[in-house]
Amino acid sequence: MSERILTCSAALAEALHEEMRRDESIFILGEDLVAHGGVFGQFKGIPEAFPGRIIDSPISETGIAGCGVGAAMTGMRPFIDFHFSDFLTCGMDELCNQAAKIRYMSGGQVKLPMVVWCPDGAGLRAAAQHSQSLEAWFVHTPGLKVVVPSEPADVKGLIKAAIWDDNPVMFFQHKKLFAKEGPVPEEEYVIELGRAAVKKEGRDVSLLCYGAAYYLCLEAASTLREDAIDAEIVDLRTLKPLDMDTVARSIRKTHRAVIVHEACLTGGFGAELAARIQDELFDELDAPVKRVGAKDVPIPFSPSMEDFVLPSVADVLEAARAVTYR
Amino acid sequence: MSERILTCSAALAEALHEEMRRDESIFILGEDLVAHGGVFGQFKGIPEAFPGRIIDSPISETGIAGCGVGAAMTGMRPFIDFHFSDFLTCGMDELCNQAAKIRYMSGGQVKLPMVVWCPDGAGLRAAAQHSQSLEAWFVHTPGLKVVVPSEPADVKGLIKAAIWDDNPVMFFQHKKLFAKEGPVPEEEYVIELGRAAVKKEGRDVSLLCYGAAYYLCLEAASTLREDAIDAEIVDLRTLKPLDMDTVARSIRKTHRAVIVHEACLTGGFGAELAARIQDELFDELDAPVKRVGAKDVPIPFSPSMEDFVLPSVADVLEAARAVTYR
Amino acid sequence: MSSDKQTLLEIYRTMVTVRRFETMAGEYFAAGQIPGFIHLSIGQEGSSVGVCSCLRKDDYVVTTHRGHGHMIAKGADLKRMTAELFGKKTGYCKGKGGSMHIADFSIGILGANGVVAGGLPIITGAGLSIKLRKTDQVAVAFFGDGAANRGPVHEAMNMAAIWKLPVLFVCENNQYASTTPMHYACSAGDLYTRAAAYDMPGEKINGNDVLAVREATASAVARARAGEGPTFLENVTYRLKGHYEGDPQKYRTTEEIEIWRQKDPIEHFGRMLAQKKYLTKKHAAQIREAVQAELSEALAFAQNSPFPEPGDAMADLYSNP
Amino acid sequence: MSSDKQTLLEIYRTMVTVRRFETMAGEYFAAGQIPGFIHLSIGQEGSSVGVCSCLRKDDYVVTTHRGHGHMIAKGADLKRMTAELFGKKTGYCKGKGGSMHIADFSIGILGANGVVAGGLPIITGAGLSIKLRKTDQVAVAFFGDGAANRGPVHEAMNMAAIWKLPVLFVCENNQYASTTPMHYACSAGDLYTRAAAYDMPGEKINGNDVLAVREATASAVARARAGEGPTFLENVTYRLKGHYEGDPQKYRTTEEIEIWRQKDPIEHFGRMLAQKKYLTKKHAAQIREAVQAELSEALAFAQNSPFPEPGDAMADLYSNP
Ligand SMILES: Cc1ncc(C[n+]2csc(CCOP(=O)(O)OP(=O)(O)O)c2C)c(N)n1
Ligand SMILES: Cc1ncc(C[n+]2csc(CCOP(=O)(O)OP(=O)(O)O)c2C)c(N)n1
Ligand SMILES: [Mg+2]
Ligand SMILES: [Mg+2]
Repeated sequence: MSERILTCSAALAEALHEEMRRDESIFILGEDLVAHGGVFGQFKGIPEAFPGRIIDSPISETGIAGCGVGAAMTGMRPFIDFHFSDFLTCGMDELCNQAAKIRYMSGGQVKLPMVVWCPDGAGLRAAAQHSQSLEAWFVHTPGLKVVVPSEPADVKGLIKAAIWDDNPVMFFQHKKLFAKEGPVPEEEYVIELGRAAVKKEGRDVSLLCYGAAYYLCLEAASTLREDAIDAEIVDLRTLKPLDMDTVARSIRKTHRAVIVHEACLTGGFGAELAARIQDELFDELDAPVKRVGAKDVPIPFSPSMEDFVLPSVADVLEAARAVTYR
Repeated sequence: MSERILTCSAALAEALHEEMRRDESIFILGEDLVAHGGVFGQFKGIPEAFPGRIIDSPISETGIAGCGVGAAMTGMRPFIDFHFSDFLTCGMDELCNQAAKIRYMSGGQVKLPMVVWCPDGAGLRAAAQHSQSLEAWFVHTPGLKVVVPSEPADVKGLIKAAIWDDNPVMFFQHKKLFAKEGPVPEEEYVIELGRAAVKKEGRDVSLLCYGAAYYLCLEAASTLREDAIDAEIVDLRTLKPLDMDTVARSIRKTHRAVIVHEACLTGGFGAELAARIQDELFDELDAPVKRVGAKDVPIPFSPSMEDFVLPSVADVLEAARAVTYR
Repeated sequence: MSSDKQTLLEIYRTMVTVRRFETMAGEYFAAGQIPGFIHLSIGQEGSSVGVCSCLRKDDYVVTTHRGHGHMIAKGADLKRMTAELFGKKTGYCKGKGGSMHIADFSIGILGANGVVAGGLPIITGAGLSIKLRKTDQVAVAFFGDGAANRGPVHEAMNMAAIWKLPVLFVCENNQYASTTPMHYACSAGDLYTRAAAYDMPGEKINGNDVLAVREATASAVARARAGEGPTFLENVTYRLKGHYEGDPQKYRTTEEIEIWRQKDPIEHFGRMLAQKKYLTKKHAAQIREAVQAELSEALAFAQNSPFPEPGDAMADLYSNP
Repeated sequence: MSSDKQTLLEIYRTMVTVRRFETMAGEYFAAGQIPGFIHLSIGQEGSSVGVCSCLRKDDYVVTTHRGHGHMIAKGADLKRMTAELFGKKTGYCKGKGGSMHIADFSIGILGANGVVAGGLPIITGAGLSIKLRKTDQVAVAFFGDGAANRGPVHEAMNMAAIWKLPVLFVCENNQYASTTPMHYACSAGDLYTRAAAYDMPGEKINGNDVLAVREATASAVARARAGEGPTFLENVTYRLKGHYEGDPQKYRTTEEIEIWRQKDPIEHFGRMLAQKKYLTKKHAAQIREAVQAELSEALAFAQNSPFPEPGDAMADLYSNP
């Protein structure tokens, strides 16, 4: 396959261009999208190419989320832009009590093909209300799917799967990764939801990660090599459905696991994954499953404190060493 | 200490009577409280004893939660009644972006003494939007405390601690337990937040539970005795802060743990607890930590399906046997 | 909008059907055959039937926890409704939803809702969908006087207004939200005036006069289909039963209930039909009997239907897993 | 409410302070010394200063992401404000909050808010608290034209209205919510009319006329203190800078900005004071210099202050753990 280098933003925009051209029922709804092509430039060219199909909303997250539900149930494929994932708090009822449950409550009468697209994550000195990683809430909500890509190629392939999925999909992209570049195939492709990717093979420890944490693991893995620790990196990509097979295969090989995410540690997705691993692979483990995540405080504003709170490469190294030297 | 038998409702009402008499700054705000003393009779006698201090609100969960925040920051001790915990979705911003973060974001300038009181849980054939157990969301939100009592005496002691705590406390009471009876001391007492209770001593397996799941464990423990399995029951009571010491002490004795809660399994509090146990007590464990929770679907209406989805005594038995026969 | 004899008799019959259905539901709830809790709309048939009499099958409706009347008036199948209330596998939702979550997407009912006002942002989304798909459907939200105080109602109304969506916001002001009098929770005394904030027409209607409701709805529907945007209708009515079956109702007097019983929408309409000589006593009795027969059939269907298998609970969550 | 020379000059000076503070913040943001992002209120000083000139120290205020002006007008310390913007340990929030979360509870500022309209339910709670504690404080919420479209605003207004709480809802209609023109998101064209839904007085005011704002605020405050309930004020104004520093502003023309520049609230008020012979050119220059000196001091304080230790991040979450 031939490839070129794209940013995560460009990968998203390209996927949207391709699919919106393909299907009239896809439209984008959110705040402040048209004038600047989205706050992160993620919808570049879409307002010009698809006038009327990218719609500016008033500041009404509840209404926006609900509109997605209503449109999805009546023949459209809404793509809901949530501006900042922190404001999911304003649409929780529509997402968790309505979108997630309506199909089930109706006995399967209806489909809800709906993407809830959320820029998330910290590191921009944006403080506590503009920096969260909230994916764990939605993993704990039956009826939703949850996707958190890291590399541009994943963004493109996974957003297509999300758009074509007939269920509500929470799709989180880290704000600091929008400008991240990476190779993206020229050809058409879709990455099925529920498939993790082994992005680096290794024998000594499995680094299980998603989203921005992937890059921490990448850096950690190269340092670990100097310690003669051969780390395998599994980028989970989708948290629900979860590709437990790939995780298990990796752990059966390495017998050691470190889970890394940016969300705060307590009650984060790492808890679920660690709980499953120790249950399903108890006899395979040579060491406890370690978790690396943000410290359990809101994200502070001042750079030194923010950096301290967020998980670092050093944290990953420490965890990996702890489980491998054991 | 002398005791009498009270229901969970009566224990709550009694605590409120005592503390509202003690302190003028405590008031109750929520929907439909005055006419019937609360939907579950939980505020019996309060409207008469404290006129003007139990306030009926319009149907405005967002506003109610926000009022709690504003009142807590300006010298009051609001007790917010959330009607059904399912509607926490309508106050998520006020709870998770405001109440949980304001003190921290302000550099510790202010206290937020606020109880968010939520009837939760299933079993009443009330279907998907009136049956949830959502405590895990709040455990994953730094800045909140989370309490889930089981027995009437715990309700009384813990609600007092929650009322006097200077932080926002999420307090969940299971709807099916309101009529549950149990001994409650006559004397004044408070149960500190962050103290689990070993409610039954045992040597073979630790059943770690909270809320309604405590009663499942109680029943399971007596059946297990017939199998010559001596189960210890640890009622966690507060999930944040978590009494990891008591948990660890139990596991160092039994070397086996089963976590039981009513919330759906994936991403539930059991995930966090299992992850911590396997990490902190890896060498103590003779078997994987097992989790018992509801199946990962919304709560269905029809009785046979609801019962199937909810965790049962049989599930606890199966898990306990799995870890002890290992 | 025709108002010929046959149409009016049809409307009457539907009102009687709603009333009888609710009465039956109350009885079987009391007898312990309907699990959970139910909220009956007895007394509010003028609103539910009046509004739905103006709608097409392909128009959308979101309803509420008090939604049986809207369902029936929109053309729902009584058998599947009854079966759902009973928690049976043959019910609309295969027993997964119950009274508070009945839906029939084949006739445009996007669902009852256990969350007060939960349907309103959804109906705006349905309206937006109509506009994007360029059909001439309309989307109707029923909600209560209590629901009107929730923020999502306002977001939904504002969005429908600025995009001129074909939406009807039908507020059924039945004087109470559970135990809370409408006048306690709304200082303006009227709810329809809330529409003005969004430059949306708002009208207050005697919700117990089915023809008044029908007339107001018809013009709102016409405006909507013509692309002229949303309308707010406040149908003033009264629930003659408790908030839920079993409600101790300490918040109101029997005298008050009696006053409203005198304004019963079905009796009112029946008298009018009799005056017009459209309806004789005998014919009215025949209608009641026919309805009763239909309901008996529905009841038998529900009672004879199997409960779901426990394991059925695992189906119907995801369209594709 | 006095309007003597000294009071008016005080008001003028405060407006100049806000303007200069914002200008300085913009410069140091551009120079990379202020982390994150900031939203300046240049052009809106008539509203912030006019409103706060009527408040006591013990009155409450919630402000927004565009809150520097409200803070300063309410009497905040410039040093601690500047230090907070710079992320310093000596800042109001010890560097934990930054521009979007500055608070000073000692002067009743319950906080800026990164969530649009996040402060409104909170201010109603503060109003309820005042009523329960039986003091004569008032509680004031500032919010934007964009914020007015969020549901929580309506819940907060309705609750304040039915309980007759001493609250002022001050909507600063600066014509835009980020890239979105007010007229796109509000079909009625006015926002103050939204108050009528709750039987709350609402008034539209030239927000660039500080005395008009002051007058309207004074009567609203008097009503509030007298127990007569909340008031809605729509202060029509304009933000002369981008939504945030760095905003490409494709959504408006430079001509439009120029028109509003002509209506600059500070120049407008300065001319009025000059006409009254309260302010000479020389005095105005003195004021600017004095303000500048104060700001230089604040700046030096901020720049010379230490950053927090990384580990300070772990403090201040719980009052008692
Ligand atoms: C968001 C939410 N809050 C509270 C409730 C509990 N509740 C159910 S019905 C009801 C009263 C609704 O009143 P109204 O909207 O007037 O409808 P009515 O019952 O009168 O038809 C309440 C408070 C709920 N279901 N959802
Ligand atoms: C709930 C929420 N939605 C969206 C945003 C992003 N946002 C920040 S400021 C803003 C515009 C606010 O407009 P307005 O209320 O008019 O205030 P102004 O910026 O004009 O002062 C938006 C959309 C946010 N911070 N919070
Ligand atoms: Mg009502
Ligand atoms: Mg604005």
